[in-house]
Parts: sequence; structure tokens; C-alpha cells
Amino acid sequence: MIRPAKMIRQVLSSLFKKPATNLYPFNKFEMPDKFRGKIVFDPELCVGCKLCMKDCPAGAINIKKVGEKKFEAEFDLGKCVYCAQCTETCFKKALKFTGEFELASLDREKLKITFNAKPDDTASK
Amino acid sequence: MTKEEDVQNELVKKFDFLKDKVKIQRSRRIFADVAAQDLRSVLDHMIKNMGFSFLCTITGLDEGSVFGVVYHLSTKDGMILNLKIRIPKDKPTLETITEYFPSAEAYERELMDLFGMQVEGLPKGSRYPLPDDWPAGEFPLRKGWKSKTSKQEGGI
Amino acid sequence: MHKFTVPIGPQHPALKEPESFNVLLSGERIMKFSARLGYNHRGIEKACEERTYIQNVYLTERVCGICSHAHSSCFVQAVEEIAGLEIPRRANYIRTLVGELERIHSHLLWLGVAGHEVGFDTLLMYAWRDREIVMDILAKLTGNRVNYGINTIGGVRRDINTDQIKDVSKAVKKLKERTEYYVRVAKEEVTLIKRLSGVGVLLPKDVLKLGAVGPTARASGIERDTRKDDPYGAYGELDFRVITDDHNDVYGRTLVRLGELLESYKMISQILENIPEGPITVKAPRKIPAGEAVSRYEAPRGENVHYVKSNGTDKPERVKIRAPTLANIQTVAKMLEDRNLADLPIVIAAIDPCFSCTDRLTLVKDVGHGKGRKMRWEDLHSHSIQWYKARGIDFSDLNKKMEKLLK
Amino acid sequence: MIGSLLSIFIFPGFLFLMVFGLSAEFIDRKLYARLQNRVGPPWFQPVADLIKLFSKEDIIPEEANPAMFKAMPILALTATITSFFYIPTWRNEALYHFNGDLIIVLYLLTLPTLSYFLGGWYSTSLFSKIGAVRTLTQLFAYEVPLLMSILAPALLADTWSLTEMAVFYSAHPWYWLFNILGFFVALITLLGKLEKVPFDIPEAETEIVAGTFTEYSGRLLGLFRLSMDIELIVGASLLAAVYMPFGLAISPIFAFILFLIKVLSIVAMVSVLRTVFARLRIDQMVNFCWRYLAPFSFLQILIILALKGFLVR
Repeated sequence: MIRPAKMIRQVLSSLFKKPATNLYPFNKFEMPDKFRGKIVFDPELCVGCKLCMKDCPAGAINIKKVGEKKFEAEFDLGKCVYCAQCTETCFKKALKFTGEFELASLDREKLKITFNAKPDDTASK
Repeated sequence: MTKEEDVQNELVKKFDFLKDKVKIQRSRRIFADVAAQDLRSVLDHMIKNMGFSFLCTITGLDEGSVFGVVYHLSTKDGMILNLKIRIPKDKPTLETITEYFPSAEAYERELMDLFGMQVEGLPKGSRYPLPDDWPAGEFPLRKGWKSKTSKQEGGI
Repeated sequence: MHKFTVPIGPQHPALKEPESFNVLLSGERIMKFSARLGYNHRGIEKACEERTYIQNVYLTERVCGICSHAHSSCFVQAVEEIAGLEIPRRANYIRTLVGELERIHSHLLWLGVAGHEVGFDTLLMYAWRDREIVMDILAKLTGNRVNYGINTIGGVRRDINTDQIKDVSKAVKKLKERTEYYVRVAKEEVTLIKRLSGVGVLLPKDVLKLGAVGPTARASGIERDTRKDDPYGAYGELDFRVITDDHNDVYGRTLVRLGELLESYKMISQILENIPEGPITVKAPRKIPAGEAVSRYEAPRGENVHYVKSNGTDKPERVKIRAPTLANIQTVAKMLEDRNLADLPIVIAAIDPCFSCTDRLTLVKDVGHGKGRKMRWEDLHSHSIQWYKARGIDFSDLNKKMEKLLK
Repeated sequence: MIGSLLSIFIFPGFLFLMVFGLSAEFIDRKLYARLQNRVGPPWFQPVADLIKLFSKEDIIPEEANPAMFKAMPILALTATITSFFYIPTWRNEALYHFNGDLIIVLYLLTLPTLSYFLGGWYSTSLFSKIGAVRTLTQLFAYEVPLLMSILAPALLADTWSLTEMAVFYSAHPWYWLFNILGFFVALITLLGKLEKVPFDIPEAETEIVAGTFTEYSGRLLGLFRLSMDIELIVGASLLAAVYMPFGLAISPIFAFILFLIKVLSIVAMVSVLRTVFARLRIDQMVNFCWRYLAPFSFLQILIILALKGFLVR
């Protein structure tokens, strides 16, 4: 039957329950384990086939050749949409996604990360 | 004899110029090429007696020298009939079908804005979807038109 | 009574997205209502033609924030139909599972927004608190809360293991009990019923003429649901009821959406029980053979129609996306004839408009990027005009009007 | 002279009311949040809002009449504060009292609503015009039930002065129980006067942006917000004085604490009511008031008249 203040019991009972919201910067909420966040690049495994550049929907990744069998990836996190398609396209598994998602920054340049290859001495070891 | 074949035979029986133009792609999908001037009679027959009472949408195609326009009609139980007509690029005029489907107005305005086709008989109304200060003569969905956003602003 | 026109939008607290309505009022009654859309138009159909099929899967996902899986599944089904790919049954089940979870989160979101539109913020807070349960499940299953990226051409990208199945069924049990509580609230809270019933009336004959889809049509007694009429994915093997209602008004749409939530829980438990074993994807070619296909998907707001035409290369020749809101917006003008202004927000919210779906094509305007020099409004303005003139688009007549204004 | 000036500006006057109003707003918002299972704002939120608003520049629309536009918030604030002086709070006599101050208090409490109307009308924007008209229609709907329900206890005490009513009820304990029905009607109409949710139609942000306050910003909006907070306190203490006149004769400290408890319990009732209702349409609100509130308050008066026959004074 129709009556006013139907939610009164639910509302009063939540006075004694813990609030559902949490104060974000003070207590962080951890994401599930396989959450797609920032992409990381391992220069050792890359062979420079540039398939990931072809498949990236946002054109956020740029592979440059810096030496014999040594490649450098320039990542624009401002454009990346975190779909992790590049990690699946790369058959050398040089790209992996981490769970990190708090990447906000005030300056666009800071969002451009370059994973540069190791300097010569360690690479030739 | 599946429902699709009934519709196909009905179409071919009623309109002999559709002899080999009706194709059944899969269950519940029929494609038919119709000449532009016969469109109204086919439409009228399909809507009134064959139960194609819903208009899903109208798609515009830029096929090099001609414009293609595909009318997607559907029945209550999910079958879609796609009537395709071709109109020359130099005289791209169409008649509106808002008297059958008032909702067709938005789809026809899209054809006018994005392809530059002319639809006669449309009621007065604001243009859709491009903004009012869009430069005249720019039709984004034509093959020749290139968007000028550089890579930095999200272009590819 | 003195008549005056009230402009609502493009920016307005009641509207979550930019669309502009001009409402001719006499006193509190609405005499005429006209909508101007196209503010959120991003050129997705043109963008699809410049990208490969794999990139387009993620692009069509971003047509709309709430029904992202709907658009990407619709697109992927059309491409698979052209390429003649037969995707494994397990992939179909997972795709349908994520589709139903998205319907739950979209309907709960709508329930909250409807409560807010009629000033019942408590319903907003509680509905969105419970929506977090399904968002966490989606984040666990697919790796992201909104743009799931579970679809790929030829199947799905992530499998579902046994303890994820247990989490989902536990969450669905909790959501089912909460939704039953909201059904009781919708049936008994007197102020809510007063504000929702008799508002936004849409008669069955208008539904057919104006081509309304989804819950808006089903609330006027039209039994039209693409999952039943034109089954895709795993819907052929699931048994569920199409919820209709004969209130013909916003109250009916509320009951239809709540009923659909309960049906979704039933379907999800069916999916979880008999999900078949097997692979989750099939190798898809990069270049799709020439052909065309029309695919339909029952998004939370109504029926999505995608028309894809391919020309044998790895980029589609034409992608046409028709979102449900484009069909429903035509009915709002009819619903609002001589109603109260106070009912306008809830009537617009009742068709659960998603204008990012509706306006899919816009040129992204570029304002120019100096080396961080300070620009006053005038030089920023003239700079953008020069930038455009250099590219052959000239706004000269607008320019003169602006100059006069600024003087 | 100094004493009265002090009491006007400092203790029961402006400063005390401002502090009490802001803390009442905090309690209202915190309770409202906790009822909705949210954490809710920190204690200094209302003060922070006020400081922010006062530091912001206030823009006056071109076509608006600047004098009236600026005067309305000040009128609303002063009217609410002056009406507090005639209400007996913790002692059974108010700061100033004469026979008929009940009518003065009720008149002063309608002045803010009129100033919202004029403020909205003079800011000549479409949304505020509609909001202004709604404020007035709402005023006519809830004013009569409010007056009648407050008239009933006055009738029992045979006086037009709040102070004499307080004296009468502390002389006859338990008489105030007869006015319970009037209390509920007055509580609901208080929601209308304070424009709280079931009746916040003039300020319905989803329909007409911010109703009468659409064009206001900066200090003027801050003054309006302050006057609404103080109106919450004044309305609650009026209801406490008229319907809960017990415990006025005990020692001043306990009486003051009792007064705080009474006012805050009414504020708590307002926020609970605010949580469980959806906003009504203006036509639904008007016929709700005339179909239910007015008859009930009239019934309350009948009860009082019948009682006066039997009770030996």
C-alpha cells in the first residue's frame, strides 16, 4: 500500500552503519590485481617490428631505433587509453601493463615517458 | 520455406524489376538494390502490407561517382530489409520519407550535413549534427575530405 | 498568460551532457519544445574510416561511457559476420555476461539520476552505492571499471576462472536483494509516485509512429526487445522474459527498468551455471574481405544498429552507428506537450538520454599551442582564426562580428 | 543602552545567531549525509563556504536594479535576526515583549520569503523570475496552516504575546501536550518556509538552475545563505517556544542547554524529513497544503476551543 517516507527505516538504520564513502587521498582504495594501468616497456626484448605502433588506437607509442639491435620507446601517457592491446600484439612480450593508475599531472610534457635502452656496456655483456 | 524466402518471393512477385536484385545474407537479413524512382512504391508496399513498420536508420555511402543510400527497415520480429538506392553525385536529390516515419527527419538531416545530399520536403528545423557556424561546402563524410586535426590533437 | 522562451542547456545542471532545448512556456505549462543536438559530435564515423579494425574496436567502445560494451560488441559482431568468423560458444557466453553486467550498472545509474531529477537525492546516494558492487565485479573481470576492452574480433580477450564466478554470483545475490528493495520503494514511496506517474505520457500508437526503442517503448506496452526478436551472442540459449508495462509514463519506465534488472540477475546466474568449456577466441584476419553487414544489440537504453561496409583492406569503408537515444529524442517533444516545466528534467532523464552516443561526429577544434606564452583572449581568438585560415577554413564573416563586439 | 546594544549584537543577537546558525547547518548537513550512508562534510564546512563566498566578487546583472538587488539580502538577514528577539528561548520571557509580539514574529518571518521573491524578480533573469513566482505561490500555500497551527496554543493561553504564553504554560504543566497535532503541522510548514526538500520548489536546481539565487554571487549570496541558516534556527526556536514550553524555570545554565537540545532536535527532525521525501511539484504542494495541512490545523483549533470550555484556569 502506498505510504509516505517509505525509506525511513533504511535511512535511520544507516545512521549506525559505517559510511560507504571513504576519504580518498587519506585511505587509498586498492584496485583488483589484473587492473589495466600504466604500460611498461623492456628495451631488451624489443626487436623494433613496430606492430604495437600500428595497433595502438590512440597512437600513444613511438619506437625509435637508437643503435644496433637497441630500441627506445617514447610513451605519451596523455594519449594512452590503457586498453593494453599493445601488450597482446607484441609477440616478444616486451610490453606489460602494471596496476598503477594515479598518473594525473599538471604538465603534458611530464606525461611523455621514454624507456631508453641500457647504455652500451651492460647491453653487450 | 523460411520467412526470409517468403519476403523475397513476395518482393520479386510484386516488383518484377527486382528480379535478381534481392539477396538473403543470413537469417533475418535481406539486402535489395532498388532504382531511385521505384523506392517509394517498394517502401509503400513493404510498410503497409509486409509489416516492415520500424525504420532503424538511413545510411549514406560515398561510392566514388555516385552516392549510395541504404534504408534499413525492420519488422516486429526482428527481420531487417535493407533497400539500397544510388543517386548521381552531381544531382544528389532525395524525397523525404517523414510521412511514413517522422523519426526519419534526423537521419535525413545527417545525409544533408555530412554528404551534401538535398532532401526535399523536410519540415523546418535546426540542422543536425554539425554546428551552425560550420563552413559551407565542407562535407566531412565524403571520401575526399581529410580532417585537419594534427597528430598531437588526437588525429592518427 | 505572458509567453516566454526558456533556453535549457547546452550547459544545465539537469543535463549530464550538452544538448540544447528551447521550451516555449506560458506560465508553468510547456507549449512548444524543440531540441538542438550535435554539441557532443566527435567525428567517430569518419575516424573509423581512418583506423584499422583492431583500433576501431576500442574507438567504438568510446562512443558512450555507460554503454561502451554495447557499441563495441555491436561493431565486432558486424565485422565477424562479414569475415564469416564463428566465435567459440564460451566467448559468446562471456560477452553476454559482461553485456548484462553493463545493463545492471547502467540501470542502477539511471535509477539514481531519476531520483536526483525529482529531488529525491537519497535514492541517488543509495542506488549509486549499490552500483559500486557491480563496478567492482567488472573491474575484477575485465580489468577496467568502464571501458572494459573485453571484446576483440573473433572472441574475448580475458577468460573467467572459478573464483571469479563465485564472486559474481555472490554479488548478484546481494544486488538482487537490493533491487527488490528499490522495487518496493518505487511502489510505495508516495512523493516519488506522485512525481513520476502521469508524466511524459507516450501512447502505444505514438511509439510505433515515432520509432521509440528500449524501455521507453516497452513501458508503453510494445513488446520489442532485440535480445528476443533478433537473438545474438548467448541470448538464444537463455530463457528470460521481456518486461513490458502499460503505464505509458515515466513511472512505467521506472518499473520496466527495475524489472529488467531482476531479469538480468536471472540470466547471469544461468550463464554462470552452464558456461561451456573451450577456447575464448578465434584467429581473425587483419584484412577483412569486402562485404557489408547490419548488426543490432539491445543496449540498456534501447536498440543499437551498426552498419559496417568493408572493402578488403584492413580499414572499414563505412561504419554507421545509430544509437538508441537518437530514436527516443523524437518522442520527448510529443511527451512534453502542455506539461509542467517541473516535469521536463525527469521526462528527458526518463529516456535515459546518452548524447555521447547520439552525436558521434565532430571536428576537434584546435586552439593552437604556443611555447607557453601568455595569451590574452583577443590574441588567442585571432590566433585561432589565423590557424584556421592557414588551413583553408575561413570564418571571416563571424570574425568581423566578433571584432565589432570586442571594440 | 549599552546592555541592550550588547545583547542585540553579541549574545542572543547577531554573533550568537551566526555561530548557532552555522553549527546548525553543519549538524543538518552531517546528519543528512550520515542518513544517506555518506561520510559528510567536516565541521568547518559552513564557515569555509561563507568565507569563500565573502571573498568572491559579486556580479550584478546589467538589467537588474542594483539598489534593490543589493538591498534584498540585507533585508532578509535583518528580518530574521530581529524576529529572534521576541522569542522566549531559555528564560520564560523574551528580550523584548509586548502584547502582540507573536504577530510581529510571524510577520518578520515572512519578510525573508518576500525578499527572495523581490531579489529573484529584480535580477531579471528567466530562471530567477520563475523561481520568484514559485516562492510566492508556495508562501500562500503554507502561510495559512502555519498561522492557524501557531494560533491554537496562543488561544489556550488567551494572549498574543509569546512571553505571556511561556509564563502560562510553565504555570500549567502538561498543557502543551494538547498542541501536539499543531506541532506536526507547523513542522511540515516550517519545511515549506525554509524551502527544504519536499518543498524546495523555488530553488529546484534540476529545473531552474538555482531559482531565485541564480544571479546572486559573492557576498550577496553569502548573506542570503547566512539568512537561510539563521531562519532555520529562528524557525526551530519559535516551534520550541510555542510547542515545548517546559523546563523554563530551572537554573539558566540547564535551561540554555535544554533550549539547545530542543532546537537541535527540531533541526534533526527537519533533516530526517528532508531525506525521505522527493520534491513535490508546485501544484501538488499547493493542494497538499490546502487538502491536508489546513484542515488539520483547523482541527487543532477546534480541540483547543473545546478544551477551553472545560479547563478551569
